[in-house]
Amino acid sequence: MSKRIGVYICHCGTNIAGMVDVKAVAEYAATLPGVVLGRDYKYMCSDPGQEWIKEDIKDQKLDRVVVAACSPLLHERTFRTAAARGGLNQYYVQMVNIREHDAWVHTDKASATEKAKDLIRAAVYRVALHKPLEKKEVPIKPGVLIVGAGIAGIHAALTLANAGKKVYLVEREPTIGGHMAKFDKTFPTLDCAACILTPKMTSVKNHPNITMWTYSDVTKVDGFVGNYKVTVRRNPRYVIENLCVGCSECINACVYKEGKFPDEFNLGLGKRKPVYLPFPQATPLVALIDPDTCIQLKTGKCKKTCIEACGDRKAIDFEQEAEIKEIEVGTIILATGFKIFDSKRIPYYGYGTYPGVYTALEVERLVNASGPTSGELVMRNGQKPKSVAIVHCVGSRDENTNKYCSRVCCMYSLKLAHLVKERTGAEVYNFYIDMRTPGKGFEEFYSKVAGEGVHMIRGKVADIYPESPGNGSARLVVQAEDTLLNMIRKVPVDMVVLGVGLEAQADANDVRRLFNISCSNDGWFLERHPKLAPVNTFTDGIFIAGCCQGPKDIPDTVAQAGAAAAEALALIDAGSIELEPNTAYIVDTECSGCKTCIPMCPYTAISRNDEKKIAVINEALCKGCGTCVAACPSGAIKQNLFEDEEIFEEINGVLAHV
Amino acid sequence: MADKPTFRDEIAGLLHATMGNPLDMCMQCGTCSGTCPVAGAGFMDNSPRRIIAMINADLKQRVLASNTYWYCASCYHCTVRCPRGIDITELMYGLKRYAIWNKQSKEGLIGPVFSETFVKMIVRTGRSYEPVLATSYLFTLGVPEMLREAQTATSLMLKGRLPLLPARIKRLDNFKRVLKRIIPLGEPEE
Amino acid sequence: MSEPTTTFEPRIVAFFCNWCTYTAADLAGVSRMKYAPNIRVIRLMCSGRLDPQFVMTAFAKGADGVLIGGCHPGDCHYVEGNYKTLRRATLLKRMLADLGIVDGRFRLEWISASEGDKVKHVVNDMVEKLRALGPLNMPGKHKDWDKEMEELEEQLQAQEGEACHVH
Amino acid sequence: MKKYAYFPGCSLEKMAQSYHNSAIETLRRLDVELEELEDWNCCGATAYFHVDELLAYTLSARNLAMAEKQKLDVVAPCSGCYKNMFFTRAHLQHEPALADHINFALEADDLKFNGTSAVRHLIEVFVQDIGLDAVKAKVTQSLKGLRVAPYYGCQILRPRKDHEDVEQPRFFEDLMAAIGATPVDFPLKLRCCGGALIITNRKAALSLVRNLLQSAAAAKADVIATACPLCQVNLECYQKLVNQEFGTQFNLPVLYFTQLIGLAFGLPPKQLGIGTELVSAEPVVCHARSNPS
Amino acid sequence: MSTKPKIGFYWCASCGGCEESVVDLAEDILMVVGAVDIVFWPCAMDFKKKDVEAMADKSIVAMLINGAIRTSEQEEMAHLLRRKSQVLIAYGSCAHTGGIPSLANQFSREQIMKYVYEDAPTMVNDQKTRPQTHYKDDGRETELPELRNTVRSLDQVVDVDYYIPGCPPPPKLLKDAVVALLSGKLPPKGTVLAPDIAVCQQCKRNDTKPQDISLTEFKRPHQIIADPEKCLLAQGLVCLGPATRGGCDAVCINGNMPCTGCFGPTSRVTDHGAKILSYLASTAAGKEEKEITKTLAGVPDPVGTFYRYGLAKCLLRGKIHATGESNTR
Repeated sequence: MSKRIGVYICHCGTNIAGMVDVKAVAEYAATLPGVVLGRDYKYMCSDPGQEWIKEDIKDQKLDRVVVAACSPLLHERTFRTAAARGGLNQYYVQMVNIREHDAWVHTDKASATEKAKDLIRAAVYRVALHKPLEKKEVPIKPGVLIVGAGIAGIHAALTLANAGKKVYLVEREPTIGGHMAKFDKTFPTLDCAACILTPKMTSVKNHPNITMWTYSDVTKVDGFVGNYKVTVRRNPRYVIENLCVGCSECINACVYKEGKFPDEFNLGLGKRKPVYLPFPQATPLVALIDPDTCIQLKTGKCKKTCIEACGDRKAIDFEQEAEIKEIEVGTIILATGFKIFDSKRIPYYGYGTYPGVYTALEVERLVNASGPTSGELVMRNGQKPKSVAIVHCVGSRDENTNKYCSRVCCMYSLKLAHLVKERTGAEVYNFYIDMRTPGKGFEEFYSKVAGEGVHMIRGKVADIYPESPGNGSARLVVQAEDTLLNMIRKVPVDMVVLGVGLEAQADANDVRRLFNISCSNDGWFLERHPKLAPVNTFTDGIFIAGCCQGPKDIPDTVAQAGAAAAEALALIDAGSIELEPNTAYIVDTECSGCKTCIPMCPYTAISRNDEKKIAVINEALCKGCGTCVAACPSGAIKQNLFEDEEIFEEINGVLAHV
Repeated sequence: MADKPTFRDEIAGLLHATMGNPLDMCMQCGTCSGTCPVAGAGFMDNSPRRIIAMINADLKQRVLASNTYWYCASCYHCTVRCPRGIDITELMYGLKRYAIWNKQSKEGLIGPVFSETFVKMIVRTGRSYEPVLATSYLFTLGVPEMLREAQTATSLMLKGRLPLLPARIKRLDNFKRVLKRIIPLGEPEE
Repeated sequence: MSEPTTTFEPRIVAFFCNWCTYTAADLAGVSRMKYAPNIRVIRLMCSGRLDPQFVMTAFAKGADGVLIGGCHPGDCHYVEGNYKTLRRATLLKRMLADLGIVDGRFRLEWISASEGDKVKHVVNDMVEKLRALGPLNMPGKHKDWDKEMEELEEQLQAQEGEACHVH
Repeated sequence: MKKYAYFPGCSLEKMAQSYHNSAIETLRRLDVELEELEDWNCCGATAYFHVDELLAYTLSARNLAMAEKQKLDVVAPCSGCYKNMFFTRAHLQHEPALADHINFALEADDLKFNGTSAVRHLIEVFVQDIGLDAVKAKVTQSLKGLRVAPYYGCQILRPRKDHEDVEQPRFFEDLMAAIGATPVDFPLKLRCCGGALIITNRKAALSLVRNLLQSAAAAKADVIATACPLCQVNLECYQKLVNQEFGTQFNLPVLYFTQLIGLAFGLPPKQLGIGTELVSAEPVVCHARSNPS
Repeated sequence: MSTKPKIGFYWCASCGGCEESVVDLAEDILMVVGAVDIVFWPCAMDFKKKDVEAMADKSIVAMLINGAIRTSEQEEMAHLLRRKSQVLIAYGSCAHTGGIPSLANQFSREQIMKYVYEDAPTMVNDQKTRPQTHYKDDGRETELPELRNTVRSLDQVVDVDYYIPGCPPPPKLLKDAVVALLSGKLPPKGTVLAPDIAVCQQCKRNDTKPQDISLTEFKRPHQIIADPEKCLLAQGLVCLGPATRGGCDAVCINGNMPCTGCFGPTSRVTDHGAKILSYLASTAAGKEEKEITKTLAGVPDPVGTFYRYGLAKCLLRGKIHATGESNTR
């Protein structure tokens, strides 16, 4: 049946008309098959322009519309709505980009006009085949799941909760707080981490809209944007959470009189008992029992003095078992953080071999008032260091470990330099490759620390070895080329601090698969767009915040957490999300069930129906890339708006006059 | 890009072993120098890092005039530790080769002489023979050193650890023909 | 075929992915970069949608060159569509060469949304190379190939004619 | 009985004959036969590469080609030879054009390189091919209590060959432990002995040797074990010079790991070439005798 | 004179397998012969061109032509038979899509002539004599057909009503076609008389194909002993089943050989080879050009593999020869 197509050419003031002979183009367009009118107008996107389309659809019985103007990325929606207001299905509209792709980039009016004609011809051929389509609407469930309760997770949770949204905050450690809770002071302002973090932790605990599950793992995620079904396993802590008040009686009463086992929170620098509280401000302030070290749990033969001590509270329950929770949420924020680089991977830095070598995080604990030494900087041998070397870029900017810069090490190394000097008055040497202080107040902080007499040596540390082998001296020689003095420096020090870089969590890849998002080669979660969608992922409704996306400092992390929360809010308050209909679909009677398409889909939207022995596409998961369409060997998969025939016709169109 | 190859291109492209050695990736961190036992002991007039910097700055003459590459013991420690994946040891080979070919080594170094003596010997016999090698450096030693060297030599001799006659391979003629096919010009002299 | 190649204006059909290369082309426009007018862009959501049939059609219908533009490896908006494109393009290049469509007529480029200038350079460069290669003109070639059938067809029509007269 | 093509290398002819003998003898006990490469030539050492890389490759390629003729993997006791042959093979396999060029030359000695023979270092043969248990089984005179500083040197491990750990290897320690000795913690075990610098830059080389001796002495080692003739010569023959140069009193025997294994196997020291050292190895020998097992 | 519908068979550039397949009808052929008058079948019975010319136009109800069109004579016969028949059926891959003969479109006629009559190792021809279209000696004169520059499918020469695919077509398809013909229940013109769904649907091994195939190596049938139960593609063999029209009951795969695509594409696919390429490359592993190239090296001859039965129907129709070589190939 013959079509009634209307073609509209926009002058865009002189933007287009200046380089394209719009009149000629309009006249030409009118001669094309199925075209009943070709018009040109100053500004098609203006109200009169849109009105015109609307009227023509009614009066001229147009059943297809082609608008040649600017980029569809700019005004496609505008003209679709215009057509819709005229009573036409909005997908009967095709836009032609004769501004960005033509008028603006060419200098010869004749050929620019030719090009416009070609492009319009293609659009006319194409639009004739267009089918009426409807946008899919998916409702958004109001609940939000936040995975990881470091500063990122905490901030996002509070933002959402304060906006009145229901939040499930899941943390695998026994306490929330993450790495930040381990830090002493924070650069560049030197305010103490605990002082700014613990209040937030408490309000998370007390917030009516937040369900906080610590010592728990997400084990299963089903569904799609707006409708995620999530399974969470709450691991047994053998202490009943709502009965325990964190009084520590059980801990004092434990048959172990002294702490005997390396205490995780202090990175093994201190000792704990089988029953313990991670740290004084732990949230929730609930003891837990470590099944690997508790006599009762290991052998069942213990006096169970803890139970006596707990008395009527009856908070201790050796029978406790893992609890499975199932929740439904509309959006998810991943804030799973990072792990520090394992210094043992650089043997010649002697970590684990020489007791005088520490990681930066260990030193954070050592200088921390609530740390194993109550904030006194003493080494494993009980002495205060008189000289300390701080090694930058440990496990960063190195082909042999991690190629990237970890962003925070220079700053925290300067911070530690300051703290060490402040606490011990020791000589401090910072060995750096490049001093990277890009941030508000960072460079100032650098000068401040330099001003305190910290030695800055520009050179990557090449070797660390005992000063005089054999004779038991604990002193270490730090060897590097001072690239500014250009001489080899061999600096003897009591203590070496390794400025370890940040790495993606060891299980980042499992988490990635669990939530069906993607990772960069280094294991950092991949944002949808590095600039324009930094907290979105390729999976709608799943957002990322903090170091799981890449190394960053606290201010950036908090900012990102806020952004992620806002993105989630936007979806929730919209109540529903519209999905472009450009999804792929399968014609059952044409599918041979060859399964070629299944691995094509990055969103696992395609699966196999085993009775029918054919492939099926879950439209809600399909993002409309069309990769499966191109792959389908028998042409059984098609894509709305990008049907093979439509594209073939477009090709014909641009070449027709050859 | 430049039509005339830079010194860096020349060096990086000189050996099969270092094709595409990423010298331009160097970030001047000094790991190589810090690792190098010889530089560490203060024998090199320019640290390996500086050599790379000079190469990247196209300071050909200053590079060739330096003793650094002749003092490389080829222990490859810098190579395995370089954070930018530069094969520094092979780079040093490249420089040695370049210097020999262009006869541009620093005065009074034993390295070049030794290398050539060594090679000539191999070409002549197919095997190496310590006493001949000695000639390449003995004369450079001071009298006391010369004596010590003599002592070491004699004691080795007494222990039967110094060969009295140079070893030769059996199919020496074939061997020489083989070598000639690699460098047809210039008879390896008898 | 006989026209001097100096005046020859190659015709390039381009398939750009919506998220990177098409946007880059928009950027080139917004920043008023100038490049050769020989290219006609067809928008796909992802370079992974590119069915090699499109390329064959373009050539068969008279394109002198075909350009594919996608996101850089690792940056694909659809995670890894561009890897699939790379796989198909790699094999397609080889097959086209075997069919006498020389390298340079078919080209795959990774152009991110920020690389407007790259669009410009690639297009200009490709136009130059195609000018050197001369026209492909498949439709013309196919016509030439079928000339050999005309003689016979004319004969037959003649006979038809007579046949009609007889009856 | 396992068989290898054996490339002694120039120094084992005389300077390091003891390494040669002890290798042959100990391996025989482990029924491994070393079939000397007929008419092998010098591997080019370090000097060769920078004079002419192609010639250097040709030298090693010739040896490899001969090994291929014997249809055997080739084993080199010298780390330098090992490294040269290993990488010659690697480069030639990786660059067919280069291989063709070299093969054109080898025709003149009707040889052809195909890359079929793998290149092994003598110590790999003990540690990987034979295996520690097999070695342990042959021990008759445990070196119990003998403190050995296992000296890896450079070119066994560097540059990276396969994916082995180039920063903290353990196999030498394990091998020494297998014959009952006590491997000491020897921080400089991977550091350089100066190599050919002993000739071209005597001062530098001696200072490196000094560091090594110091480190070993500090670790209270009775003996340094080496797996390379050049290392052995530098550490041992020049020990006296080190003492003269730096006024030190080192008197630290330096033996080839094969000699120590030989002692543990109860072989007569003479057979292992012990007695040709400039620093007497007598203490080690006595120690070995002192505790029969 | 019988009133049974008249039917004819003719072969052009083909191997004869199609003719065989007619005989493969076995006893069913009696049904056919009983139902129709075979008025033209040079391969089986003695007919001459003039017999056909003598017939009235459109007097043959159905004409089945197999073989590609390679020579002027075949072209002429095609036109003649078209004129004489009501329904013209392209029978078998060669007539349908050009078949193996059309692989010749990779070479110019000159290249072929030169090879066959001069360079071929088995050729002794010092005078470099070439076949002539006219031959004359004392009074006697002969006309020989001319070899065309291009090999064509039947429908590239004359108007075709239906297609029966396959190399050769399975008897079942022929039988169904004849039945349809006799009962007058014919689908729309231009239809390929076989199911419009790919081979995998009929393949017994369908279930054994893993869902996420990513091949790092393509093997060729002689390189492995294929597991007779398992999907051949999963075993690294280039099996074109997914991209090829079904109707063959996957005979080759049941014979433990991969599908080579003789039925041509489904109706939804314009260029069989390009589609095969797309599907095959999609199953290849690798993210860098190097490894991808390495993987795909297992397909040594893309054109020969993807257009084995249909280079004539490739959108490019054959190899384009560099300007300089005569472009009338």
